[in-house]
Amino acid sequence: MTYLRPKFRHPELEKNKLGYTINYYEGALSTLCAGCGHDSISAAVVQACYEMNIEPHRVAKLSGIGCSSKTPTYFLSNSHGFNSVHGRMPSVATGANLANKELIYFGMSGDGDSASIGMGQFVHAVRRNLRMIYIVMNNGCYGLTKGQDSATADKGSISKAGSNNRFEAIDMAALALELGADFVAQSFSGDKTQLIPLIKAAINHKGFAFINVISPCVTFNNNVGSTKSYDYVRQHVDATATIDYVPPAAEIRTSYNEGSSKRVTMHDGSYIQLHKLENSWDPQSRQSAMNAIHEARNRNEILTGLLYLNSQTEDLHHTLNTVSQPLNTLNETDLCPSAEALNSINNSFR
Amino acid sequence: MTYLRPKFRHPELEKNKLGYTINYYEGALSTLCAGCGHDSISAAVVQACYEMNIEPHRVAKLSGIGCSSKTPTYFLSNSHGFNSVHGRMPSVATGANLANKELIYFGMSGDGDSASIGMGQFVHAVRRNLRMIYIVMNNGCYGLTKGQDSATADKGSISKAGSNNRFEAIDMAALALELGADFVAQSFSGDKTQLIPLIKAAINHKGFAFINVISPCVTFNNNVGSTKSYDYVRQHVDATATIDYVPPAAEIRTSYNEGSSKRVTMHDGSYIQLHKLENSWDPQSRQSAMNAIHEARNRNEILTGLLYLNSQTEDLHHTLNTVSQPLNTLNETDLCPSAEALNSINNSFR
Amino acid sequence: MTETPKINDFVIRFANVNGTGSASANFLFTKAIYRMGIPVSPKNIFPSNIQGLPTWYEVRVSEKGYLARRDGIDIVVCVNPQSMANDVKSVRSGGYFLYDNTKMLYQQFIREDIHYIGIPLTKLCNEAFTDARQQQLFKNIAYVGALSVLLSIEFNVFEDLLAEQFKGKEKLIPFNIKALNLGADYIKENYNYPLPLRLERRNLIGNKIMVDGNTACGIGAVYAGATVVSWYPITPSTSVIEAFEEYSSKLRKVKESGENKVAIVQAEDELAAIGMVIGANWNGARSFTATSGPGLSLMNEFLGLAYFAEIPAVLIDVQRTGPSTGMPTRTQQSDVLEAAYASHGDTKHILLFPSTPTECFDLTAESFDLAEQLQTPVILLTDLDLGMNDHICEPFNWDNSRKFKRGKVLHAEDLEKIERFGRYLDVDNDGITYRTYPGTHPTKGSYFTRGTSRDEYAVYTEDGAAYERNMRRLSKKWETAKNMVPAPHFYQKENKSKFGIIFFGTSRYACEEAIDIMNNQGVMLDAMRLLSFPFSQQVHDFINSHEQVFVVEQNRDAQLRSLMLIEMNIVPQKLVSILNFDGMPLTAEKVISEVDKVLKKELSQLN
Amino acid sequence: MTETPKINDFVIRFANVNGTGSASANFLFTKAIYRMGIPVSPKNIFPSNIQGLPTWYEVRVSEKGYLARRDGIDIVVCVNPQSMANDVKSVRSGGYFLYDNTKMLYQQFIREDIHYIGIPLTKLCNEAFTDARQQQLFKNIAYVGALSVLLSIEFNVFEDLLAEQFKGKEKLIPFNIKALNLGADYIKENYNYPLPLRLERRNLIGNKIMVDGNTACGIGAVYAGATVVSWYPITPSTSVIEAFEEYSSKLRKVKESGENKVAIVQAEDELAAIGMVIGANWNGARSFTATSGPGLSLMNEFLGLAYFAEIPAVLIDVQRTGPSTGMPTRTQQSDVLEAAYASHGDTKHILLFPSTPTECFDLTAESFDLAEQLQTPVILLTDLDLGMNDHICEPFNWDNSRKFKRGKVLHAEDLEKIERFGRYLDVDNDGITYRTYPGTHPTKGSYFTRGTSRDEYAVYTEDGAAYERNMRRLSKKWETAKNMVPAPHFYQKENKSKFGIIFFGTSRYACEEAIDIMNNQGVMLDAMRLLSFPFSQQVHDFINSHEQVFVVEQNRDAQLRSLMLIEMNIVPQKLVSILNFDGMPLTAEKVISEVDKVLKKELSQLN
Ligand SMILES: Cc1ncc(C[n+]2csc(CCOP(=O)(O)OP(=O)(O)O)c2C)c(N)n1
Ligand SMILES: Cc1ncc(C[n+]2csc(CCOP(=O)(O)OP(=O)(O)O)c2C)c(N)n1
Ligand code: SF4
Ligand code: SF4
Ligand SMILES: [Mg+2]
Ligand SMILES: [Mg+2]
Repeated sequence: MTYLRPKFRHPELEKNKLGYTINYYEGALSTLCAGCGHDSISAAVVQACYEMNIEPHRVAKLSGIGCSSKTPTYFLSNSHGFNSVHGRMPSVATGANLANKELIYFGMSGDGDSASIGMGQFVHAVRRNLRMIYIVMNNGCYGLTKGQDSATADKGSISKAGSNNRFEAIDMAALALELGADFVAQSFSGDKTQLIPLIKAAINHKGFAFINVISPCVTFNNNVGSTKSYDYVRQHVDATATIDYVPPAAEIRTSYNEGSSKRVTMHDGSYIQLHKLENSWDPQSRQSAMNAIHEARNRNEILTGLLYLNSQTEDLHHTLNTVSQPLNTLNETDLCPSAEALNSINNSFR
Repeated sequence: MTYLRPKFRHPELEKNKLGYTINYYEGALSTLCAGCGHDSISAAVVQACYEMNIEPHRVAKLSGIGCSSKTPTYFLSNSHGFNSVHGRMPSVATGANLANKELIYFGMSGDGDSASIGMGQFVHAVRRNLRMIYIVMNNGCYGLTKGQDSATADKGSISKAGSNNRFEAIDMAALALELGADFVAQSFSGDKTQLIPLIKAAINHKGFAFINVISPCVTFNNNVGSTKSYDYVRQHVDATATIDYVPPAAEIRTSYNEGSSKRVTMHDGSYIQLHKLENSWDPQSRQSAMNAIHEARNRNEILTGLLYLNSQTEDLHHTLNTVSQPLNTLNETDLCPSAEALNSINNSFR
Repeated sequence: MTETPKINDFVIRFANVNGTGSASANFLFTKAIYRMGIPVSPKNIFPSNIQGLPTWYEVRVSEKGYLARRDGIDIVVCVNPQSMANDVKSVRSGGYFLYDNTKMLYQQFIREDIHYIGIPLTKLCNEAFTDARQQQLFKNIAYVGALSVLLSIEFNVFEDLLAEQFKGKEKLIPFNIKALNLGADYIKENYNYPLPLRLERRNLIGNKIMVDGNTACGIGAVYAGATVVSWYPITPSTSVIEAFEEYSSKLRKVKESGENKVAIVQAEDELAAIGMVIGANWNGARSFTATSGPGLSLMNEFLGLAYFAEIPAVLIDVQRTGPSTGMPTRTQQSDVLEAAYASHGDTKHILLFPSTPTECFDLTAESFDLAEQLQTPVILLTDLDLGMNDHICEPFNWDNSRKFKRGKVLHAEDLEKIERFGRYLDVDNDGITYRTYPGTHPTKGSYFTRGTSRDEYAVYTEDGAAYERNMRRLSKKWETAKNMVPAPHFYQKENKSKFGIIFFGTSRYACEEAIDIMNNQGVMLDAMRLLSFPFSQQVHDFINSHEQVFVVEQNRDAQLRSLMLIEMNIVPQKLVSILNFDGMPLTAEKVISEVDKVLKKELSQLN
Repeated sequence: MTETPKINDFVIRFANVNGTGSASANFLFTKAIYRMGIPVSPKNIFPSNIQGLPTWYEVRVSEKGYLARRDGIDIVVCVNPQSMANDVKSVRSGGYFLYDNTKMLYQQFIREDIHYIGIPLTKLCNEAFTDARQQQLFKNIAYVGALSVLLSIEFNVFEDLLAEQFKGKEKLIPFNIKALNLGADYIKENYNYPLPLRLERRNLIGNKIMVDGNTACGIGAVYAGATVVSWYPITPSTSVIEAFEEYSSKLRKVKESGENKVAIVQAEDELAAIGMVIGANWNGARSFTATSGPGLSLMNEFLGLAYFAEIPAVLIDVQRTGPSTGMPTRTQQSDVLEAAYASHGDTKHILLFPSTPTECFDLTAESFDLAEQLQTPVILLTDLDLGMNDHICEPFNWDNSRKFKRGKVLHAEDLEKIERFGRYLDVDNDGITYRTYPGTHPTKGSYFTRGTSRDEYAVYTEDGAAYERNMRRLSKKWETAKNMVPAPHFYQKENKSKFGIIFFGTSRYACEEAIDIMNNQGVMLDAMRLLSFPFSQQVHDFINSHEQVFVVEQNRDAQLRSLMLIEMNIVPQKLVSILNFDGMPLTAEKVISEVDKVLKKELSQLN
């Protein structure tokens, strides 16, 4: 990291529709290692929010513990952030979301945070279809505790210390699919052109939007033999398609070759334009997505891009049938039954 | 339950190869509700162990908390049992197994115990390929705490209290498959002819053997509208095949119609004979098993029988390359380096 | 049956099998006594299983209004052959044993010193009803009918109760009446009645209600405006949430749309439950969870986060017999120490100790105010006895003008006026700082919440001095809390003894009775009932002004006394423990005998 | 530079950036001093991040053998511009500031009252080395070279150390020598040397070793015969397991086959880690885990199970600054209360308090004996300072004839002789009962382990009397434990003062120094260092025989004192707390000034 923030800003930075320049979306200076994949993901979040014209204070950023979980400090400094405890961000996010359905919730997690200690909470956040963007910064190791293998480390991957991981990896994207997630994507911190539209689509998704991002740990897991190193990932990425997120009522900016292109429309008329599609993969079929992941895995490839999207999703508030007003805005008048009602309750106990 | 055990035993009960009659394999009298599916599973365990000629004291029975987790008390009274804490049986079993690789480990759990509070430990026991028989007695509810929906309750299933479950169910068998389990089966407590051979094969499997058994809760989830009631399950069961477990060097007792029959050989020459196979399902292909489960799910059917078996499995002791002797039998001589070795350690710190 | 009659003063125990429908019959019995204006107090002693095991329902009737459990059972009604051997033993000498004599009593169950009242319940019901379920069910109603004659319960009270119970299903009433009569008539025909132990209408109840503590907590949370609730099932706390859910669905549904002004989530475990509560409170919604011992243990890490990051949270811990799974269906007050200091590092939590359903209601409501004002977890410690048994208590009371005390929260307008918002800046010098809800203001008021150390502006720091300042401020907040938590209840205007007695929660019933009895015997004790932790100056003063103070608790390790020693620097010899920890609610006899021991010793030292 | 020389007595602080390879250079510096026979004690003050933030390494050199941290830094070596402003301030008046003057020092960093020693480290290394990594790395070695001249470190000591360090990679040695010389030569050419603060060879080390406590714990567990180890990474406990793994792989591999006589599993979290430990111990293998605060919190439920079901377990808690995530890379002794009473219900756990790496080794080994003999969890409470910093201490010692004490275990032969095995039958009247391992005997000795209550024969029961008997037996076992846990260490044969001082763990270093200094000033304190909880009679006696006792701890809430009040019924006014809780190791100055306050008050009261 560099500890002096470059003061100089180009005076003519472009403003978005809200009149904010991109630096309005930044956070505190990162204290992660120079080159850490996680910083690129933070940058992608900044870019996506800026381009989506989001009011930063209408965002809440939640995380667990780990290098990845530190990232909320490094973007959107006008948002409230909550760096909770290791592996338990999903429950904190659930409570927060139930309290106020109107904010945008970013959950930033690591593979240790979500696939080990947080596995139970991850599974149940998916099951509840909590509306949030859930990003796992997947580096196959425990960065902050100095490089132990995580549960997403591939079998046979060599750590910096030279040891050979002997356990099967947990495939977070496949798991989310199996558990019924309606938005599942996979990406690579080194591929901003793919990551930014995915984040935008995730923000717009009306339920649990999961993005598993391979994000190399330059300090502990970027060595030869590691299957989560920059070089390895770059060589083994296999994109389902290239992707564009097109907001509602925006004009179509590109025209695509019909044969290999597909449009997935979201609930509000925005859509995801996919082109150069993988053969025999249908982003709107869960089964096809699962098969595609498994087949890629068998080929030793990492399938990236949008894997599955069901825009007919129904989130937790829908399931619980809560009122449209955020619960945290209800006051005594809304919530407190009268003394008279209490008297009739008393009577029922006589 | 009946609180007086019938004292009368038929004097000519058949003895197994060890010279034990089946009552030698029983446990304390069950205190579960009369008709509870869990009792049938205990009975199947008794039968399987008896027929497999297992020494009861070479079995360890572990569980969490719940009606299902009480069952270890009700079979094999000559085995050590451990009724631990809710949802954490997998870790206790892992420690126990590491201490002594020579015992047979039964882990008895419930859907609350494994799919909610125990989800994290379940996932990681699968991932480590701990050698054990792991049975989830799946009744879609929390029996012992009086009938709340569990995470395996199907969406739309109606509880006794009349409420309609609004969450997607977690499919434990599909999950185990996705996580890489090498022995995955599904059964119904009401189907002993299927369950007993599955338990036998599971006992013989050299790694994590998972059996998800639909086991109706007669008290809280056996009503009309419940998808875990006896009636519903009986009507919606779709067996992959009928199944026979044939121990090593045993003679083949039946001859099967070639076309619809398949033999899956286990590590020691024993085999599982499957007949009346489902179309397009290969018990030795994970992908095929997953597709079969998903397709059955789409048809609102519960696929039972052996779903997937990979007999080339390597369990946790293999991964850790432990000595062949059980670790709990090693003594000072085996374990304690000498005072001289300590001196040279001291020297390394000078 | 030559005893002189004893009016409105006995203990009766019903020995049933669980899952056989005895609960509603037993409740009918108790409610009838309540309706006759007589103080009555039932205790359910049930197994940790669902069906087929012995379960007991013990009812004490007390003209004097003593509502504690009492040893020495006067009447046993036994319809469970499984437990009959022990049930026969449990009758006090001279007492009554009512049983189903359809089958003959085993010879070994015959005692010389008790009275036997056999009723052929099975036979009567088999003859009177055809449906097998009814034959089973109405045996219970039949013995209630028998008791109505034996104990002089007014029959029309039953009629009223049944009419209320079966509103909408009126056709069930005649069956019940018939069953009552089966028992009643049999007694009339075969025995002298009423018994010397019997009931007489009184007017001792006033406007009091009969309800369990968990229901009261649930209603309290509705009134307090809890909107986000997450929980994981565990006995004996489950019914807190069930009650909250029931009353929410009655009182918090938008009529037109059916939408809920509340979100209730069954969590995957207790870690998730408290995590959701913390997330919701952080985001400005009132939120709580309920659990019992094992759940509390699992919440340790999160409770430490809430303490240190200063997030309100309300946790209702309905205590049961520990340690570990212990006896999940028995009562105890043994989570006190764990709750007070839950989590690693230097942590302390606010505790509230309700003793009646009325206090469950009041203190639950208050706990939300305290949690938000103090920005810290508040743990309500109730227990199985209070939570799951019915108690006669004052009716619930609510002032329509009451406002939620939401504590120090800055809104957009407030932030506009501030130069720089310091989340952990002790502006008012009381240790309590100002917070903002997420989403309040575009450029002001955002901050980062974390379990790591930070400075006054919520900026991460590893500076030892900043860390220490923050920890000292938290101690100051603790001092502030002492004057905010509910004050102890004193039983005397002025102290009149050198002996004091301190108790809390459900020990109240036995202690009040013991004090009363001792008073009548000329032994004076000044009494203080604690409602909260930390301890205020009043608590110090009470202890300081007595030579010897009894501390009554329902645990083995004198956990409340431990808190007193730690927090108040009390000379330990001053505090004499009275401990009850076998899982059964405390009795006055136990308290009296323990006090006696000390007094006798003192007397003998004087001689 | 006119100060009179001060030999072997200074504090030097290195201000680096983490992740830049300074650690090995700094260690080289410390080790050289150790090799010169001079007591030296380093402290690593590092951030909770991986790369790019300020990190400090503070070394105290003390002829007198004072190994505590000391305030007042004599020399700062600053190669981190990030922290330079504060680093300049941290030098004591008259001290030295060594820095890289490749770039000119900012004007605002110039103080009148300290000495500046500029060395163009970057320039020198850029000229001398071509590889960028080397240019960066050898700056650190170069300043060590400069210090060797300034402080008179014998150059051949470095040569020896480098030869050992690079055994097998000898071609790296010349680069290092070259770098050392770069610094050394620059000083020789440009400055007067040596400084008045300097080193002189001594023979004060004897056969002592220099090692960190976590490594010692790891080796101790190897010697104790631990075979199943499960853990979850967390600072500062991780290196306990790393050490165990390293020495296991050296000493526990079957040569021929490469098979392991040990199973080490990285668990998915701390709940699983302690669960595995419990499962393994239940099954007769010695098993342990290591964690820090948050992990301890997560283990609460399982610790209660192990207490109640009576399963041995060893847990090494390397304490860090709490609460919550707190300051994960700072030290504290603040898990004492949580560890002692972890879990809901009435629970108590054995604690051990090592103060040196030697004791880490010894007490780790002993913890397995105690856990198995007492059939209960034993928690070793060490801390970050002890665990992660190097300490000079007695060498490890092992008696080849030592046997593992496996406690009361019945084997097949024993069972044959017994009529009926009662798992929880107190045969020996010491509260400790006999257990069997699973798989022992075909028909005898099997039993059911559970967290629910049971009778003496391990049969489930909800009988209050059986429950109470069992709980009282556990209390008896606790009494038995008092005579089995390691005795306190006394610093005097006979008490000679009315003042006593009690301390434990790493407070030892500062306390011993403080006592020594006060002694020299004529203030006598009797001292006792605790090694364990529960407290034995000796601890009572020590306190009873003094009027006033200081209790030194590194936490805010006086947690050890709390245990004393609870467990020993001590008059609280007797125990005066000395608390240090800013995350930095305690200093003797702090102890002395706190003691002084009390003594002054006492004096003033006399006047
Ligand atoms: C309860 C608990 N256990 C352990 C830790 C220590 N810890 C901090 S971060 C971390 C792992 C981080 O790994 P990951 O989530 O993959 O994040 P990364 O640093 O790799 O981005 C661990 C184990 C903790 N903070 N809390
Ligand atoms: C930590 C903890 N939380 C909650 C409980 C209460 N509890 C006991 S059993 C159970 C659920 C049992 O459900 P399941 O595992 O499906 O078993 P079943 O009774 O349905 O067979 C719960 C929540 C507990 N014992 N421990
Ligand atoms: S240690 Fe790895 S994950 Fe952590 S900041 Fe450095 S590169 Fe990123
Ligand atoms: S409650 Fe349900 S699961 Fe439990 S014993 Fe009864 S039938 Fe079985
Ligand atoms: Mg990671
Ligand atoms: Mg269940």
